[in-house]
Formats: sequence, C-alpha cells, structure tokens
Amino acid sequence: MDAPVVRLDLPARPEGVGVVRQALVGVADGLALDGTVLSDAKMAVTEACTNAVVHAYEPGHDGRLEVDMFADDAALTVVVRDAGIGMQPREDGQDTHAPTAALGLGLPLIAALSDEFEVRGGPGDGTEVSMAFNYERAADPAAENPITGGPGPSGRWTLDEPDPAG
Amino acid sequence: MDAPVVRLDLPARPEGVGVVRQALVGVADGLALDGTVLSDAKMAVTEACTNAVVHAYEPGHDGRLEVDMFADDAALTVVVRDAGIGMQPREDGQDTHAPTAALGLGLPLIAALSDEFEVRGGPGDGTEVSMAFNYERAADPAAENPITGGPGPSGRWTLDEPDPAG
Amino acid sequence: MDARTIALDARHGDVLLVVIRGEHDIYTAPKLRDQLDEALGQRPVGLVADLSGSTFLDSSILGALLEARRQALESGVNFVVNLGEEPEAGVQRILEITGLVPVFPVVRSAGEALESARAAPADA
Amino acid sequence: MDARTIALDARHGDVLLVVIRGEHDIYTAPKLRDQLDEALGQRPVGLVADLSGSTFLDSSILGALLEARRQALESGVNFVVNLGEEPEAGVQRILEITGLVPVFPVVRSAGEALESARAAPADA
Ligand SMILES: Nc1ncnc2c1ncn2[C@@H]1O[C@H](COP(=O)(O)OP(=O)(O)O)[C@@H](O)[C@H]1O
Ligand SMILES: Nc1ncnc2c1ncn2[C@@H]1O[C@H](COP(=O)(O)OP(=O)(O)O)[C@@H](O)[C@H]1O
Repeated sequence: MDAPVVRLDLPARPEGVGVVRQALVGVADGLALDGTVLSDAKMAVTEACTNAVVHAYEPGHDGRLEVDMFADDAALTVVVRDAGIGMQPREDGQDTHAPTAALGLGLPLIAALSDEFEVRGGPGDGTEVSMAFNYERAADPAAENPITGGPGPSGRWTLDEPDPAG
Repeated sequence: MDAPVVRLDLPARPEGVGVVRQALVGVADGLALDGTVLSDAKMAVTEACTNAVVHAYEPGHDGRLEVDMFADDAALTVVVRDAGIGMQPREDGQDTHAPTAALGLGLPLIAALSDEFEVRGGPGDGTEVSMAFNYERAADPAAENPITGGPGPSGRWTLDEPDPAG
Repeated sequence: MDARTIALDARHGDVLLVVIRGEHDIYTAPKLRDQLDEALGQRPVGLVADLSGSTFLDSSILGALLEARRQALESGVNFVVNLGEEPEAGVQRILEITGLVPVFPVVRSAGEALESARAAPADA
Repeated sequence: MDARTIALDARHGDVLLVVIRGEHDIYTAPKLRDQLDEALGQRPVGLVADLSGSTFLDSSILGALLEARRQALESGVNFVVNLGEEPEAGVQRILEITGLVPVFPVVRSAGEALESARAAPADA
C-alpha cells in the first residue's frame, strides 16, 4: 500500500489514547467519512491503543505506541503497533500487566467494529493490530462478528463457547 | 528536553493541517490546558503547518510534515518541521510557491500567539518552527508582539514599518 | 474534544447520579471508578449512571460501570444507566452490540432512571 | 471536529449570506473562495459572511474574506462580517488582534448584519 501515511509516534500512556482518537477524527474529516464508520473506527482504534497502554509494557516502563493511518479508494486502514511483550498465552485467566478488571472486550470489539482486522506478533515481538474500515459497507460488521456472552462473575467478560456442531 | 514526545509524521497536504490541530486538542486534553492558551496554540500551529503545506515543496511534489509536541512543567512546546526549500529571501514581493493570495499573516500570528518562538533553517535546509505555549501567562503575547498594519492593495498584508527612532 | 467531566449529582434525595459528559476512556476510567465507589459508599437507595451527555465511551468505561453494578447488586442498591432520549450514536452502539442494554439495565430518560432507581427491587 | 460547512443563504431578498460553520483552514479555503465568488457574481445589494457558527478560522480564511471584501468594494456591494452574539473565543481573537474588526466591518448579530448590508453605502 503506497497511500500516504499519517504516522503518530507517542508514549504508550493513558492520555495518548485520546490523542490518537482526535488525530483519527482529523483524518476522517479529510475523507468525509460516514458517521457510523467514524464512530466504529474511533472505538476500535481506542481499544487497540488501550491494549498497547495496558498490556504491552512492564508497569512503570514507558514504551512507545505507533499508529499509522492510510486511506485508499475503498477503506481507511489503521495500524496500531507497540514494541512490548507481545500477546502471551493466558495462564489461569491471569494477565501479566492487566490492571484491576480489564474487561476482556477489546479484541471482540475490534472484530465487531472493523470490516477486516489482523493481529500480528508473538511473545517478545511486540504487537501489531491492523484494522480496515470500508467507506461503503455491504453489511454491519457487528452482525458478522457479534459479541457473545456477558460479564462473568470475576469481572471479566465471558464469551459464549463456540458451538462445536455449528 | 527529555519529556516524552508525541510525534506526527504526515504528508504536507491541506487536509493534514486539521489532523495536526485535532491531535493538539488531544494532547491539550491530557494537560487540562486553559481555553485561551489552547485556542492560541491551535491557531499558531495551524499557521506553521499551513506554511509547510503551501511554501515548502514544489507544487505537485508531496513532501512530509513532521510535528513534535512535548509538555514540560511550564509549557507545551510544538515543533513543526518540513524538509522543503527553506525560507528564501523574498524577491520583489513574490513567493516561489505561494498560491493566489497568501496573506502574509502566518509568522506575525505565530509571534503574537506563542509565548516564545523560533524559526530555523535556510535555503535548501527545510524549515523548523518551534513554538512554546505557557500554561500560566504573565502577559498576553499578542500585546507584546502586536500585529501591525493591514491588508494592502495587492492582497498581501502590509506590516507597519518599525519606527527607526523607537 | 468536548469537556470530559464526571460529577456527582446529589439533588435527588435517596438516589445519586454520577453524570458522565464528553469523551471517556482509559485515561478517565480511574476517576469514574472513584466517583462510583464514593457514591456507593453513601449507601443510596439507587445509583444512576447518567450517560445522556457522553459522546464517547470505551470498554474501560463499560468495565467501571459493570463493576459498580456488581457492587450495587451486592449491597442492595438499585443500579441503572440512563442513556437519554438522544444518545450519541457511538455510545448507543457499544451498549447494544455488547448486549448490555438489558443487563445494566439501560433506560432512556432522567425520569425513568429516577423511577427505576427508587422503585426497582435490587434483584440479582 | 464540528461539521465543516459553507452554505449560501439566499432567503433575505437582496442580501446574500455565506454561512461558515465549524473549523475552516487552508483545506476548505478554496471552497469558501468559490462560494464568495459565486455570491458576488449574483450582484446582491449586500453580502454577509456569517461566522456566528464557526469554531476555528485561520489566516487562509481571513485572506478569502479580505479578497471578497475587496471585490465587493470594487463592485459596489456592501460587505459585512457577522460574528454573532456568542462568538467562539478563538474566532473573535483572530479578528481582534489583526485589527480587522473595523476593517471588514464586523457586527455582532444577524439583524445588524442584514441592516448594514442593506443600508450601508459601499465606501472605499
Ligand atoms: N498490545 C498487547 N500486548 C500484549 N498483550 C496484549 C496486547 N493486546 C492484547 N493483549 C492480550 O490479549 C488479551 C485480550 O485483550 P482484549 O480482548 O483487548 O481484552 P482486555 O484488554 O480487556 O484484557 C489481554 O488481556 C492481553 O493479555
Ligand atoms: N515552511 C516554509 N518553507 C518555505 N518558506 C516559508 C515557510 N514558511 C514561511 N515561508 C516564507 O515566509 C513567508 C512569510 O510567511 P507567512 O508570514 O506565514 O505568510 P504567508 O504564508 O501568508 O505568505 C512566506 O511567504 C514564505 O515565502
């Protein structure tokens, strides 16, 4: 993709998430993006940035958060990247750096609100989440990737088990 | 200055100016910046970015615009940088890449709305404009660096001649 | 960005309102948690999270609201979310696609919110 | 960002309004120039640039407005800027620090704007 890229590079801190979201609004403004698509993009990008802030780096260690936004004829693509610990296999439902009560809805929301998404990276490699938001949608992505389940007793979201027969 | 920096790197195009301004709003939000200071910063940063878009690169050639924002205890500093032709000595009032009717108020506005500013770079070196916005102002910078003159017959702003006696 | 405010409204007798305006995310979630805790600590009959003036909420905010709901249920406080009559589209959407409208529960006006915060039996 | 719109309001007889809402800068300045040109091309008695709903204007926009004012003066059209009764602080500030309030001239209400667009002699 050789579309010109808007890149943000900022500290992976809570106050940075709003900076990215505001910049996204500015990019969308130049594209005359539809209201629902913009609002879905704001939410999905917020969740991806929040994950970099919350999960990627050791508490107290300031890592960077890098975000690329580029527009082609059909979609706005946003890539959120960190150089942190990478997605770890979960052990007994506990997260290395999770604060009190990470709800567990971030990736499900990203799946439900983007028209296409990809998560790259493994332990030690950092994490890169790429999300595309089509200007014209054939269907509501939230209907295609619905969020199932509900709040569990632990405070974390409990997704419904996929039906092995379906 | 080793404060963590929010960096934006984007094409020097008209639609990019709003992206920078929106990101600035996001940064200000994390700093709980005073309304007047924010509104002055939005204006000054807009003018600096507009200059990079309008003057730095040959028409049709897409250069980059780089913006750093960092906050210390006393001020928010914004640096706007391009890799373009640099500030040129003006010849007979004509500007190399100026579009119809560049008003000539950009640098005067930057001077009037920032508490401190600096322009670096010469022909061929690109241009870097650094502006500081104090959280608490001792005086209104617009009173200290007032904009003089008015619209001239050519469409460009005509600044009052500085009084050689003063 | 719209002003981000979180405020306690105690002008409704035995029902407390936590009023959430503007954009909220991980940056302001701790403040919201504190405000909700403080409100619950006052042992009101009901607690309303008023989202009618909020323009953006993410999953950190949903997490804070769900935690308050859990504590409210435990201590017999009626909990309800007021989305208002003209909610911001994105705020409505996150509540709908997560299926949380009947869970919180979500109502659509201040009047309805006060009524169910006063009257509803705190069932689990 | 607030919706950026530039619209022609032709419901006031011989006075045309160009209504500028939201944030405007170099990106939308060409559209504003076109709209102002089009309005002047209709040879109205007066032309009002209505900034009462605008939340941000930079020097590109001032340049477009000054150019329209110049053309209006040349062709005997009364030109006036309406800032409204509750202008955005930043919009008011750029007009004040540039000393342009008496130049355009700037008035503070739609009524005043229509009145001076109808009545004022187009002096130079
Ligand atoms: N950028 C990241 N770096 C490291 N781990 C991550 C990152 N993003 C997500 N994860 C892991 O994936 C899990 C699920 O993320 P998510 O669905 O967003 O829920 P939540 O963030 O609320 O836990 C997280 O708990 C965390 O373990
Ligand atoms: N980033 C830049 N690159 C090259 N030249 C510049 C740049 N910024 C300003 N200039 C030069 O300085 C002049 C004055 O700039 P300014 O005061 O902002 O007025 P204007 O942009 O309206 O002409 C410009 O006309 C241009 O020649």
